[in-house]
Amino acid sequence: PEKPQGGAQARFNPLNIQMLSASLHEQIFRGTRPTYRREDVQRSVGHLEQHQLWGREAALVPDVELELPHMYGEDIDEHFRVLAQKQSLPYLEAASSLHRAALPAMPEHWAREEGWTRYAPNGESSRVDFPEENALVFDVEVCVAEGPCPTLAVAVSPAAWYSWCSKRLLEDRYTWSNQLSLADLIPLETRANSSRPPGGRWQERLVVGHNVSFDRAHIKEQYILKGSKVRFLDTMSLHMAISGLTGFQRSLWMASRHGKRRGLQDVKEHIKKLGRRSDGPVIGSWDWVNISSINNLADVHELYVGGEPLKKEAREMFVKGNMADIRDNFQELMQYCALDVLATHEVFMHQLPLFMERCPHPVTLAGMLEMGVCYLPVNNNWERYLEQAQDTYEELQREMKKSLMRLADDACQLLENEMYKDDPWMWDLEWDVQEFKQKKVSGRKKKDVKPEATPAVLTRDWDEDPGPPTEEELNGPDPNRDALKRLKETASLLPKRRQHLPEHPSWYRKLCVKMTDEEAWSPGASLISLQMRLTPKLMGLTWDGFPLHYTEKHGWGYLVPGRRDNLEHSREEDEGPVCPHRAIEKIYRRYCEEKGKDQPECLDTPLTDELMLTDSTVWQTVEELSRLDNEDEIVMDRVKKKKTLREPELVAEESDCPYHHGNGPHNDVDIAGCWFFKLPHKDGNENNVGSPFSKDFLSKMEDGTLQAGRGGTSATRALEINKMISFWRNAQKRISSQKVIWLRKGELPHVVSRHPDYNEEGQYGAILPQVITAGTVTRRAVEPTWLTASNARRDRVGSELKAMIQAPPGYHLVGADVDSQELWIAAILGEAHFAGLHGCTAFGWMTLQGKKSQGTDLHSRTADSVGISREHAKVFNYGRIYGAGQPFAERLLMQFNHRLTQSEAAGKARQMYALTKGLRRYHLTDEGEWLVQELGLNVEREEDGSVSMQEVRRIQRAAGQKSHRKRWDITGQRVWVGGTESEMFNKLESIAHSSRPATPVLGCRISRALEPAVVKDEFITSRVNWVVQSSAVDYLHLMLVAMRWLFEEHNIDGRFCISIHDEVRYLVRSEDRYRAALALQITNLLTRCMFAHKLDMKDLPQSVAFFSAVDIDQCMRKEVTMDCVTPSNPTGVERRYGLSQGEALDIYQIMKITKGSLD
Amino acid sequence: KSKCNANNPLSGAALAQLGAQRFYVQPGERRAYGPLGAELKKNLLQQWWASALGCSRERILPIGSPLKLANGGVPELGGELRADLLQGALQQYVPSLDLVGRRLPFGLAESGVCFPASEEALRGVELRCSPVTSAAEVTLASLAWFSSPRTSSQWLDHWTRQRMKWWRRFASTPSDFTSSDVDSKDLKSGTSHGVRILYRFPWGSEPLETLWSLGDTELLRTHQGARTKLQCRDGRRSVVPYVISMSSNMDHGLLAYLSNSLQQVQKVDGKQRLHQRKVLKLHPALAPVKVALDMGRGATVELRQVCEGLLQELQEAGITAWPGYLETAPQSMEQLHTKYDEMGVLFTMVISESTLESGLLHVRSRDTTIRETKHISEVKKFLLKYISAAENI
Amino acid sequence: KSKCNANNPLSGAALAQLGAQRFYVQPGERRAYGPLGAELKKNLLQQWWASALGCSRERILPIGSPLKLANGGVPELGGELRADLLQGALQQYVPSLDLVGRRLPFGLAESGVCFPASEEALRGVELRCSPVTSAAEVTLASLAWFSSPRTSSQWLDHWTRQRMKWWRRFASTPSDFTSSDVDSKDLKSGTSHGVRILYRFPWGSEPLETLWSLGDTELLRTHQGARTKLQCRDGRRSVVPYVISMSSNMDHGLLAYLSNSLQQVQKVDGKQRLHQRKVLKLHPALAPVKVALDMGRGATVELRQVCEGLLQELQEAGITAWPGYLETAPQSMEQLHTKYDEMGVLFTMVISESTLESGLLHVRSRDTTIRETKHISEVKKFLLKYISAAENI
Repeated sequence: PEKPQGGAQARFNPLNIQMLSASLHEQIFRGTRPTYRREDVQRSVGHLEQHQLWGREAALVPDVELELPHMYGEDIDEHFRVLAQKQSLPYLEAASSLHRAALPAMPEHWAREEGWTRYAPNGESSRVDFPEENALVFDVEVCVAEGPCPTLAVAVSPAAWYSWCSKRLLEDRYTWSNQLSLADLIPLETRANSSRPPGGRWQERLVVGHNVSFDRAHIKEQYILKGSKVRFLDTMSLHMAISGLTGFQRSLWMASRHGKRRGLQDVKEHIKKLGRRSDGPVIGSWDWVNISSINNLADVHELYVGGEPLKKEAREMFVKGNMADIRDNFQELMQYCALDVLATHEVFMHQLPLFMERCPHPVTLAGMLEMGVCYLPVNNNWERYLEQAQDTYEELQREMKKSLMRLADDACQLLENEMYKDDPWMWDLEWDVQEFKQKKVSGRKKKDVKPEATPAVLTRDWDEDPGPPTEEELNGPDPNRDALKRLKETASLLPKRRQHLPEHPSWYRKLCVKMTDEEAWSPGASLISLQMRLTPKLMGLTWDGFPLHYTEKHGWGYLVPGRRDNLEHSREEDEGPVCPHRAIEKIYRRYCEEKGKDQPECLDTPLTDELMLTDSTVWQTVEELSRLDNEDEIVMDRVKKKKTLREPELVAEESDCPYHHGNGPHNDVDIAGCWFFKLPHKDGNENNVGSPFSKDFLSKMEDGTLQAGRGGTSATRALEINKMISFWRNAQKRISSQKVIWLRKGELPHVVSRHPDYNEEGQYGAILPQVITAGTVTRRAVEPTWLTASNARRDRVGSELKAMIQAPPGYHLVGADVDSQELWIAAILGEAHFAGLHGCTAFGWMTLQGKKSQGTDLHSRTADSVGISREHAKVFNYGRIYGAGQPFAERLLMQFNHRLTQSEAAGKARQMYALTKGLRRYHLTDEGEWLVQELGLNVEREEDGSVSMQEVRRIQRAAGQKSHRKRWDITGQRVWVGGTESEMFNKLESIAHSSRPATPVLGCRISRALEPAVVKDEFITSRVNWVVQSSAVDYLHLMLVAMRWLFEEHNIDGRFCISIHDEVRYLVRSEDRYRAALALQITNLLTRCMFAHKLDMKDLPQSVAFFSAVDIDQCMRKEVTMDCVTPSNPTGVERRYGLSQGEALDIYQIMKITKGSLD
Repeated sequence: KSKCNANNPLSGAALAQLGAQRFYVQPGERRAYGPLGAELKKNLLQQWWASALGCSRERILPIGSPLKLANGGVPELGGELRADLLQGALQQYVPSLDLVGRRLPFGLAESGVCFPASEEALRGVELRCSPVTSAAEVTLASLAWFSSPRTSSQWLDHWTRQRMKWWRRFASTPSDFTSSDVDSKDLKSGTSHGVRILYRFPWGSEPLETLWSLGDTELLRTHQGARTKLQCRDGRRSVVPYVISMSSNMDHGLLAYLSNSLQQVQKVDGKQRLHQRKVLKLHPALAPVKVALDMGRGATVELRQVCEGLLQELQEAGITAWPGYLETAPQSMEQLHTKYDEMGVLFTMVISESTLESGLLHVRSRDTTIRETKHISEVKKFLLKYISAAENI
Repeated sequence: KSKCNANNPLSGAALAQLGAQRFYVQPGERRAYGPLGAELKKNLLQQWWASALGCSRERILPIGSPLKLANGGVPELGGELRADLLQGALQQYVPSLDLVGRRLPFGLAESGVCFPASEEALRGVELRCSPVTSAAEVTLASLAWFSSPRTSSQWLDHWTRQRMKWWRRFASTPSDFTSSDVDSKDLKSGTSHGVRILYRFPWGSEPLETLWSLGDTELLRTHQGARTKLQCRDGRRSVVPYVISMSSNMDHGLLAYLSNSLQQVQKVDGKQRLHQRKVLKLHPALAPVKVALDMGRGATVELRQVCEGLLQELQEAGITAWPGYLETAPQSMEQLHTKYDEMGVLFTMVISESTLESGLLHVRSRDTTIRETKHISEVKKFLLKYISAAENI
């Protein structure tokens, strides 16, 4: 094939992939020329030809000529080592001072003094502005009932103990401001009323704590935009890196640790939640339990330190008590806090050497330190946003409830003449009513009660104008009032305990608040919600024209009329309500008339929300979905066999519906004249549907499969609203409890307060997201609000969240997403494994060169091969790379199109997997080879000597015939063959199965709890995922270190803001923003080169060298042009918040603006 | 055998017919309200004032300006009838400044009859519902909001949301109330932005309220450009405020709620006859009659005394009650319920012979059609609670 | 050291001046009300309606008729502006008959702006209080009462008594409200009897309300003598009812109460200087502002939060509160009290630094000038009780 024409200087590798420009290559790889072995190239070309990828045109891009800053060391790895060591040196020194220290004795009595008190080892205490030493172990306690203000804190340094008390703890007042200011927080570097350190120099200090990001959020200087050099080390994150557990392991750990009862319950629930069968994978090896623990301080302490368990009872006082309780137990609670500090120190002593050993590359520590100082700038728009989102939410919620209440009211009319008996939905509700009860009127009383006849008016003509009342009538006793008053005395006959809505149907009664509950009372069926079982019935929901019906055993389904075999027999019993099957027939007939014929099948129904691929959160979704798969396909095989055995038995003897096919009929549901079919479930039809309003059915509502037969538009509207408010309902509490600290003018940098856009009336402040820097077993960061926030969506209340992070005047947010980060990492690992060339595997080639326009990118390929849309294909692809197996694909296919049969879906899934992941083949063990020899079998083998499953079975059969009892162990290593991704999976599995799994780039070892020695063959999916995800964390750490270096080296005025997995954001002074953008591009280049270098591929394709765009923006959003229109922000951020569009610049634009210079 | 077609689109004529039949509007009259209509409008205006003065966090002052605008201060009997309430508010801006200490933002509220210019009247004000057509006079409720130019557009958003919320609060199907931006080509000069709140009538959408962002143009014009006397403080600066003007048409609002709350239910009775039940499901706060008192057969004098006693008790508590017992022509319960449902009466209470013995009476709910038994000593409390709680839904 | 000269006769000019200064009327404007005046008028009208609909034992229905009377049913933009509300009521008599089942007596009530003919305007409507003089438009509240001819004169007596009672109910010195029969020579043809309710202003008596006994003349005229359609039952007979028309001038009423409640107290301070303290002792039900909230010195942000929270709580409960804490210009307590007393504010509450600690605040009464200490959690309940109890005095 011809080389693409174009730039004369452009470099290509033997597979015609454009590489870095010569000058960049020279600067980074220092003259190391990549070498290619002929057979590797040939193998690659062969492989690409097999997948129709060889010889495709690829567009040439201009070279980037850039003079990089001076780099350290012999190679790029050394360069990064030097940077990271320089950056973390002072903190490492502080850490080791803590590590070396024998702590001073803990004080016996704590001072009730506002602010900091220092307890010298000689027993003297004195008030200080803040702790003096550069290394601290630190813990903050907050009285939850009194808001987010810190209450007390304890710290210890190698030289002294310290305690801190808040003003609110010491002073009792009726009200406190609910707006926090810096003065309410704990100072670690500055005096009261000052936002600069004494002497003006910020010092490098280290604070150690367990889940230290919580403590950090209460430290004064951390909210100041610029200055502090304090860094944080989190013993929880260190623990995760050393001995962390996966989510599933955590439940198992609890089960084995916390007695049988509670723990096992948790596991069962967990398994149920994941849709696992309880007869699914059996955990064979439990050794890991003893070398790990869940994350709380007490358990972590027990794991690393042991001895007397920590007492955590006092904690309750902070959670449930009020300030008075804390005052009353002051000494005890101080002591408790101090003991936590002590325990944290002990844990840290044990963790530090372990961590350094298991994560040996200095970049890992430096990256984690940087990750620990996230900073999200906000302004008064934050409060506007909260208010508007909540307001919109409440309004929609109210509207939804109103329409449901109305449906309930309307249904009451069926009580008349027992019309409910003929209603296809309402017939089986509880229609019984209570009679109104009153005490018996005794004979004599009756007389008393009856008013004496008033003779004067006995003979009145009611049609006559009586004239005005006389003066006496006006001023004397009013006979009408008297009559009423006498009658009211009969109230004594009322029972003391009043009935709750007698004379109303039972089901309605349950939806109403009791009158006795004065405060909460509200008229009508105000307790109704969408989730209730009667709601679908009130709406008269139908599925393809059949009325919905609920059964305890099978959950939601629908009734299909026409059954005759149970008509007689159910009449006899005559217990409970009888199904009005004639009415059901009638509505189905009407449905058929309206529809005419069957509707054409369309494969691509709209995607359910959670599967829309809009951003990186899809990883999470897919991860959750793929967990539904079993850990290993072998197990899956077993399950499948069982299932296929069961099915034919079921159908044989029972009555079947001749005209409708679906999930059923389930004839154990005996409803006269009707078959019962279950609604399909996304996790497989054996699962019950708990609510037809779950998000999985939204697409079915939209395409009319699921329809409301009553209440007209209000039912549909209720569903629409439910969709709109789902995000805010789940997130509201977390979002509105974000702690914002507003800064006074003097506390802001001059750049901000002297900027022409600075608004005197405005508010400027920050949120410190409480990020656990390594919160998962893959060392990815965890934080519940910002790291999982999705992007703004038109139909989601409050989803404009991210855009509310807004740079103050004079600053910009500069950031970028790493393009296809995890795909590229997976691909380059596969390439290194296969032939050591960029683009040598089909998967790798598609990642680097694939074009949507030519149908050669990964997603288009999958879409074409299975005949689905590209959007759907994306879901499959990500899922697969995450380790999701064929059953996942099958289920997903059926979810996208519920008219697809199981076998059709299975066929498509098989086809897709054969093409991508490939087929399983096996290498024979020595025993196997010996058997083949002995039996003289002629076995079909691949080039690499592997054999197929069929061949393995053949050998087993043959061996079985010869030797009856013996079980032969004939298969050894398993490999994937023939698919576009086979090599990649083989590489990932080989790392996962190696005796010491470690990330290929920074050499971070897997958690002790996942090492093969202790888990044997369990948790394979988790381990395979770990390789890619943990490498992505390495990628992030490398970027953070490189950025810090470039900012310092070139005086770029900015700070780290947040990183969301494959995305980093910096807060940069506006005039430096383009230089910061260039720094980001260089960072990406160096990081990718570091990956290639460590995988022994001393070159990098030009197409991945730079971010496709660096965003320079006033706020945080996915695209700089997004207006973030949502129901709570209907006019968009530009009009409402005055945020104009940002800039998204590629490397060429940045080069043009900066002339390629960082200075 | 019963089918509910809630909110069956209803023709304008049917609405008008029902309105006339049930004493909401007077047949053949131009913008004349019958007793129920007058009460409904009163309730609506009262809610408007409550939202403007009571429930809003903002500083809003009521004003009262003359219907005839002075043409130059000479208090003659002539002068033009006002087309809207904005001019009055702009004129009273200056004397109000002292009251608010020249601090922004604040608002001036007023309601009253206006005579929109015919051009204005034709632009959407026209309703195709015959008896109230071509009204040259309308009752408007208007708020003029003065804020710093800096925050004016935020305030427009705020008020749009608040006003939408207010309209929807009393609706059966809130989504029939919508808002839309006014096309920039339809804006008068000086007006930077406009929003209309519309109601989807059976015959199409009609505006109920307009919000205009007027900048300072109108204010300056009204005061002949005398900037200094108009200035307010905004932080350290002095500014001429920007004006947002909101104007709700209460007559249209009344019709919108009548239309919105009319529910038609098809019902097949035991004898397979099709009935159309019409229910005016007006919000409890708006319903002009909260309860109807009727009388069963029996000792007339005594029953009547009890009825009158109860009526008085309810009316003194501010619960509008309908003295159905005064009606001497015999009517079946079925007929009574049909009538009261169409009038939007929340509850029907029947005092019968047995009430005289036990104090118990039947209370039938408009919304559920269920007949409940209650003790006569408790109905007042129940109704008060019902109405006040319903306002908060 | 203080001396009370209660009800020191006050000149019209002084009244006008005070009215303008304290935001009751707008200076120099024809019949334009400032915020306090608008609120006072609203309260007055509300009391009128409460007495008509809520507290009366009689059957009275509200109506709403157009300002421009149709001249023959042609809905043109022209037409004459109504001089009073009687015509509307007479026109709506017929459609209302159905509603009341043709039973007498009953009444139709309405309030609204009218444009009395100049002849009418000159006869007593003229007030010598300059800023509100020569108003061509007035707000009237009117009741048309239809009764059997047999009982009509009894009803006139009844209503005269009731209306006098109503006017006096809110007065500081009830004896300033008087009634007098209209000279028979002043009666229009068909009118058999007339009564005026007058208020003794500092410059002389002026009518606030007139009651006319109209017989059936006007009713017949309005309906072109179509007797049959006008007939009602009176026992077994059919009769054309007699009409009594009552019409209250709310603008005059407002002035009367302002005048009636203005008290001047002479006070000698410590330095032997003579002060004139003016207090507007408006009835609690009428007072446009029930309570003023002010702020002491101290942590401004927190104090303000408490003030705003309390303001909202009170306003939601329907208690009009004055956000005095918004005023940033420094004022002494003395100055504040002078201002609030002249505004007729019932109570002044001061939230201070010590409120933040203990929840206690000072409540100063307009009438006693005594400063009481109350807990913040109890002020709402206290005020509600105070106002509702005062209505029954």
